[in-house]
Amino acid sequence: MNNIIISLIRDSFSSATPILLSALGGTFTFYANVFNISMEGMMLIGAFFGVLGSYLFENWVMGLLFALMSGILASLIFSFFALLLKTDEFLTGIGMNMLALGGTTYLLRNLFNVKGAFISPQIKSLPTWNIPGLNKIPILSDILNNHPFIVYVAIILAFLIDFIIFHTKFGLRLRATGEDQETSRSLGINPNRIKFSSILLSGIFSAAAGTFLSLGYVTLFSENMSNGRGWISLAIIVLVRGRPLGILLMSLIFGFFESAAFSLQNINIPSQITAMVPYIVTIIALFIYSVNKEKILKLKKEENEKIKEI
Amino acid sequence: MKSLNKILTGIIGIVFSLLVGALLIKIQGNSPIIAYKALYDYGLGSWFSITSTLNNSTPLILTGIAAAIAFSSNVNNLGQPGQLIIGALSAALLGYYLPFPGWIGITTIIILSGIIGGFYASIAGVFKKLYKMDEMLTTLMLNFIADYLTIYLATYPFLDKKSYVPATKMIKKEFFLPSFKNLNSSFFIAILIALISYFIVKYLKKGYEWRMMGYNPDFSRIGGCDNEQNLMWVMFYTGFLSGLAGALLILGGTQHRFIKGIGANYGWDGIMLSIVGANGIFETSFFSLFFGFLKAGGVGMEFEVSIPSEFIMVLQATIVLLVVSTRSLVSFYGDKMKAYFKTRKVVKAHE
Amino acid sequence: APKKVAYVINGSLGDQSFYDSGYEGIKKLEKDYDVETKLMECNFDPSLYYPNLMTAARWADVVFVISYGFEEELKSIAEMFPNKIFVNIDTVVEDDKKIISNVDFIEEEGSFMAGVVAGIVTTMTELPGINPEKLIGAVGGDDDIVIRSFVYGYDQGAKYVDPEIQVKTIYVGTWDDPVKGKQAALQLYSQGVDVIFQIASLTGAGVIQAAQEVGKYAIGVDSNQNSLAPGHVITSMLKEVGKSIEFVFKQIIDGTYKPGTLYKLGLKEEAVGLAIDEYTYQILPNETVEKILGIQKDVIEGKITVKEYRE
Amino acid sequence: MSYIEMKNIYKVYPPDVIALEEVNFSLQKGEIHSLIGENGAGKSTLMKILYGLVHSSSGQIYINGNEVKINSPSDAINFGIGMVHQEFMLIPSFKVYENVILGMERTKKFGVINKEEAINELEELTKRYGFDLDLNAVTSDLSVAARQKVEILKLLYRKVDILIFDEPTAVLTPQETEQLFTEIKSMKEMGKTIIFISHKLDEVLEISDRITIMRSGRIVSSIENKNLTKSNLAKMMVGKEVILSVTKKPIEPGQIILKTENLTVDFKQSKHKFLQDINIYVRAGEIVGLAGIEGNGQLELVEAIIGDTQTLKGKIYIDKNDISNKSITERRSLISYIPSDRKKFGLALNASLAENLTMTHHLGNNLSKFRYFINWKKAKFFSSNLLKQYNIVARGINDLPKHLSGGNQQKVILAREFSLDAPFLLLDQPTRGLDVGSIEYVHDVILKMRDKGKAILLISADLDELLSLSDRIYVIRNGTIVAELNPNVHNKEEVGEYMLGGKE
Ligand SMILES: Nc1ncnc2c1ncn2[C@@H]1O[C@H](COP(=O)(O)OP(=O)(O)OP(=O)(O)O)[C@@H](O)[C@H]1O
Ligand SMILES: Nc1ncnc2c1ncn2[C@@H]1O[C@H](COP(=O)(O)OP(=O)(O)OP(=O)(O)O)[C@@H](O)[C@H]1O
Ligand SMILES: [Mg+2]
Ligand SMILES: [Mg+2]
Repeated sequence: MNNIIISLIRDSFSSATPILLSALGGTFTFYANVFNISMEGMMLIGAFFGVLGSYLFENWVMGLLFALMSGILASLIFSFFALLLKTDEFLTGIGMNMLALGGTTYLLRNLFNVKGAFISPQIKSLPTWNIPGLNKIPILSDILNNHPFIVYVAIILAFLIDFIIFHTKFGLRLRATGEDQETSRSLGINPNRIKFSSILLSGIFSAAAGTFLSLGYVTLFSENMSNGRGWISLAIIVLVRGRPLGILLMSLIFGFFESAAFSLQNINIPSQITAMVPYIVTIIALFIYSVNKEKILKLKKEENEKIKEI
Repeated sequence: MKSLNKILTGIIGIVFSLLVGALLIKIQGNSPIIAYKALYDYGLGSWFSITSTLNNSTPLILTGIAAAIAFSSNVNNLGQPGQLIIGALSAALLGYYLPFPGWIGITTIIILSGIIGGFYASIAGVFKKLYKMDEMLTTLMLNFIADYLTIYLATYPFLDKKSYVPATKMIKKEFFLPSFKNLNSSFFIAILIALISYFIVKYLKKGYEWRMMGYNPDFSRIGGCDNEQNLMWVMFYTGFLSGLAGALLILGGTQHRFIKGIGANYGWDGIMLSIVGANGIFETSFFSLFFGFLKAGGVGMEFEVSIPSEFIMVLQATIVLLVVSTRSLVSFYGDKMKAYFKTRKVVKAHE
Repeated sequence: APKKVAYVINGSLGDQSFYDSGYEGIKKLEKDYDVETKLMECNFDPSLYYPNLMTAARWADVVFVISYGFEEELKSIAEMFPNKIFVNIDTVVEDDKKIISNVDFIEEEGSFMAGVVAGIVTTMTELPGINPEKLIGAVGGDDDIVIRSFVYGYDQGAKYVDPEIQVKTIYVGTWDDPVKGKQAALQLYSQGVDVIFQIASLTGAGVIQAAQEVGKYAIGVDSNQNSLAPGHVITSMLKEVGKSIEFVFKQIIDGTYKPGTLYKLGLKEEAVGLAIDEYTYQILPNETVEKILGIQKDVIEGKITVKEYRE
Repeated sequence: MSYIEMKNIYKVYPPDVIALEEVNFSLQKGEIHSLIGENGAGKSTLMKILYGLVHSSSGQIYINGNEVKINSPSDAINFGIGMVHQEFMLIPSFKVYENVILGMERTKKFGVINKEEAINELEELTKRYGFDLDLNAVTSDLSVAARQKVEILKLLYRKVDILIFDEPTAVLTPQETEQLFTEIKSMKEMGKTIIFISHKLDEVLEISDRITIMRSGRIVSSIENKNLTKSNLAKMMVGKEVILSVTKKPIEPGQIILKTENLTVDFKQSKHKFLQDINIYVRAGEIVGLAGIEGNGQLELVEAIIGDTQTLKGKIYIDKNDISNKSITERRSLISYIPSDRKKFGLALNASLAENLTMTHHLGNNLSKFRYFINWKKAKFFSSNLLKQYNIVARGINDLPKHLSGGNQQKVILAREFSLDAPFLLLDQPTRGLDVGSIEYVHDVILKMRDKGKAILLISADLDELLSLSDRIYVIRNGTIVAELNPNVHNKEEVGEYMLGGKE
């Protein structure tokens, strides 16, 4: 029984990581007010090129490098349409996702001559890490140790990005541009450059998320392997209004319920019903958030008025 | 005039994107001429092709208009996919269990399925109204939930035991919408609904209020429109349209029952088309026809020229992106050019 | 003699199982009989079923079709072309005019054998990674009739070895998410399962990687997946769609083909079965493999009857 | 030699709006230079070009005789030019200091903002110029005057030499305006050069060294501020004589139309109240002014009357109907409303004029025979009549409000609201940001409505306007009515004292 729970919690981290990473990237675009729904496609692109690089050089570093380059390329395409040609951002996102799905499948068939999935011993996966000192603590070690290193990096990044967004020059300009781009412009900030940086970061992070899928958790590429995770990260970003630490928390909760859903099948709940659980949880989270926000807003306004009075 | 303009710039975009597409086809090692001939033959070349195009566009017209009305009212309803399959499942079950005869039954099924789709959309509306929950997020989540819910129902309680995939029993034969030489009558229903929708948005006070809410919700509220109520109506009506699209798939399609995957991408394509059509009802319908053509013609390119289906997907994405970007470019740089020439004229007059 | 052969499938190639296997058969026809072939994939989009099949039927002399989900369309189109040959694979479509022939695989026999293997292995505690619990698992793509019939046969096979063996099943709910496949498998392994039969197409690739990671065992499906994780994939349950296509086409050429035939193919016809190769022997001692083959022989000879799921 | 010289400037906004035509503008070092002109004359555009925010279509800019290219605001800032915009350029969610340093952040390693250093520097600046500002306050909580101080602080922090103020006083009370002028003068003393845009001719005459007058995209004249009077300035601006004083018919009040009883607005969980026991009335045929420093409850009172607030106690009657619990929709048949923020509440900038003019009218049955429909033929006929009747300069009923000048936008709102034929008119800052010509027009229309027997509640920050239009004046402070005054008896200074609380 213990085993089952440990495995469940351990799995929450694995389920959470790709969502966390791409949401952390997406939060830059969220703050820059770029309506970016292309995380799904960029993740898929990253997953593919990660496998390609790792396969060609039999080396995970090259895999990661390929993935990040492909993420950059994808964000260049997105920026080309959305920023330069002023195409609707939502539509650009839909187009990117279609290009990603069709394009990776197409390349899969042309480069590896397979359809569906590509598996090969030549694909080298990302190394796993152990947190020093943790091996001595039995249960924690089982849960936290021996994940692909991206898992740890992603968690650290959540804190780092929170700091970047709220305490650095880039973060200040990012938030300013997102909230009111004319104001940014009036202060000599080029809003397009800020938006471009945010799209670039989103591309890189989503590609890294894809690499976690194809070189971290499993070691293979399969068509459409992002399978809706980009949409979930979009939902989480909107849900927590971009807060990186909120994203971390929600990703873990979502990851937990995703793996817990399988366990519910043990008590004879049909799989279709258990599969709904994470989405219902998201709605419930949104509900709790919205109800609280209303309250907080009211209190805050009163607070301010009181201060004014004194 | 304005919508003609949108379509004309759209056509420039289509031509341009087909040229780029030709280049892609060439690079992939096929002859663009043969490929485009197949596209034409299967999408427009014969009566059968034309009717395939029209049949393909039927659900797209409805989901496209649903998205267009929602977006132009500032309501972010991304729930068309979910509302569509809920409508489809309802139609399949009604079509099997409903004891009414012929046309009465058909009408009942269509309207009821639409209403059920509308209610499904209204869930997000109620959440928004009561708790200010972001409707984009809730509709997105409700899509996933609708997906699994319908499959559950088609796998367990309403499974057709003879089927090999999750599917309900086939509806009664008398509820099949008739085809005229391969053109299914559901197409005419979609056109009728498009006209009604145009009428609602244009001539109904409610429709006017929806549009104003889309332009500036503060303005419409202060102007005396009940935004909260209008939000509910928009949610309901657009859900109704999507549910209707689902019902027509069941009554007018080829399956005549709910089957896993029947919603395909109609919901998402509709959302995309509303953007391509700049939220206009006529424009969106026009591009729905074009997309139906691409789909019908895609079969030809795949079959005749052996262009793989994933490549066709890439081609479609390229076309959509280029159509819209060409249009925004034409208007943006067109205006700049006008300003440039005007300046020259004014400067000259002063010299 | 027929010159044009079309292959229409409801899904798309790349499942590394029966669509692909069928396509191999089609490609062989091209070589062996000098016919022209074309492929139509519907990518699980029901709106493509009718136009694709129609397009194929208008062009071809012989249509091989995997018609999950469009049996009715097949019937109505076949009636429009009574002189053409329609061979439906993997499901059974009966039309009144007896135009369509069907190839029905008795998957229960194949998965029965997979169950036998899993049942034997879970009791062999001397193998690395095998615990004393009599627990085996299956990971299915969707919870549907076909997959349930696989599990049904699998369960019979395991119970035949030892009635105390329990089967735990997780339906992942998607066919193309190996990440979720691996998660499901890891959960089953953590619950004490030591052999998992994957019946989940691309999702199943994750199951095999999970077996490799935790040092447990998996059984592949549809095509021979033994080499994917040497030492961890004991065997694979094969479904020889390609061979069955060749088999039927040969009859067409011979003139022995009759429209409206039902070909029921099982272990005996070698249409389903186990892939036993060096990877298997790497894991199991010879006498165990002998024992398994013995049981297989009993099934073929009818000494053991495997119940079919839908009867 | 002039400090700044803008030569032969042309600006055509895409596709074909001519905003500036052959403009030659020069600025001397150390002067306070005012720029005046009607709405849409091109003042903001000219200054935005100098600030690099808009690119001229043709023309040159010289600084100290050298030609320069100003491609972006950062170029302008480097040349020592800064601008306080007509619509504030502040990020509402930012703290004050964040807004000030944005675009010119001091950083430590890795781009981390050096908050301490910034705060120290800003504290010194605020001290030097005598600003009373909490640097850590959230900007959206600040009053308008405080926001303007933040804008000025932004420029001082950037150490600019030339400060452009685009209509800074439009939103200020007289006291705040006085304070701003003191600040401007002290900046001049420190050697800064100031460009000042305003529609208030008194102010312009009070503060400027030099005045440049613009009309429809051109400079009409640029003269030293000597022996000038309001009326000859106005004449140069508009091109014809402008009547600057209001002539009113004697008041003939009818029955009470608006009446509030102990109107109180508060929040559920708090004892604090925004409005406390407001008891006012407005009779038919009279204009009642509401004076008060912004933020003393005017906003809440307006919201309470129009119905855009949820927590409300007490009663509101209009024409003897108790509307306290009625929705906005129901109230709108009784109230015509000119909102102070016309772009947010008064117009849909991207919808056609016809659609804008139809709003609220569509609730009644004048535009269609059938209850649920709009007859657009009628609506368009109605709209084009209004355009004619109110002399709105537009290309027709299909033109968009965003293409109109501020004055004409305001006329659209007036036309719509005054044609509603409601017994009560709620006017919140109806002339804010308008030029003298437009103001004259608006005053005229308001008085006509009074003479037609409408009950009018007028809220204005402009005490001159309030005193000249109103028949009675209420003064609001801290959410309560502190005085009811007679404009014929009390003067501006007295009203001001009540507003500030000097007199009870
Ligand atoms: N972004 C723009 N696009 C198109 N036209 C514009 C734009 N900005 C201003 N205009 C037009 O240019 C002209 C000059 O406008 P500008 O804002 O400079 O006038 P202004 O003198 O500042 O008026 P106000 O006193 O109302 O502020 C007007 O006709 C206006 O409608
Ligand atoms: N038609 C318009 N409607 C609204 N705003 C406009 C319009 N035309 C220009 N603007 C705004 O005016 C500002 C400057 O526009 P302008 O056309 O002068 O820039 P530009 O010369 O094209 O700049 P760049 O060379 O960087 O593209 C921008 O903020 C732009 O958004
Ligand atoms: Mg065991
Ligand atoms: Mg201006």
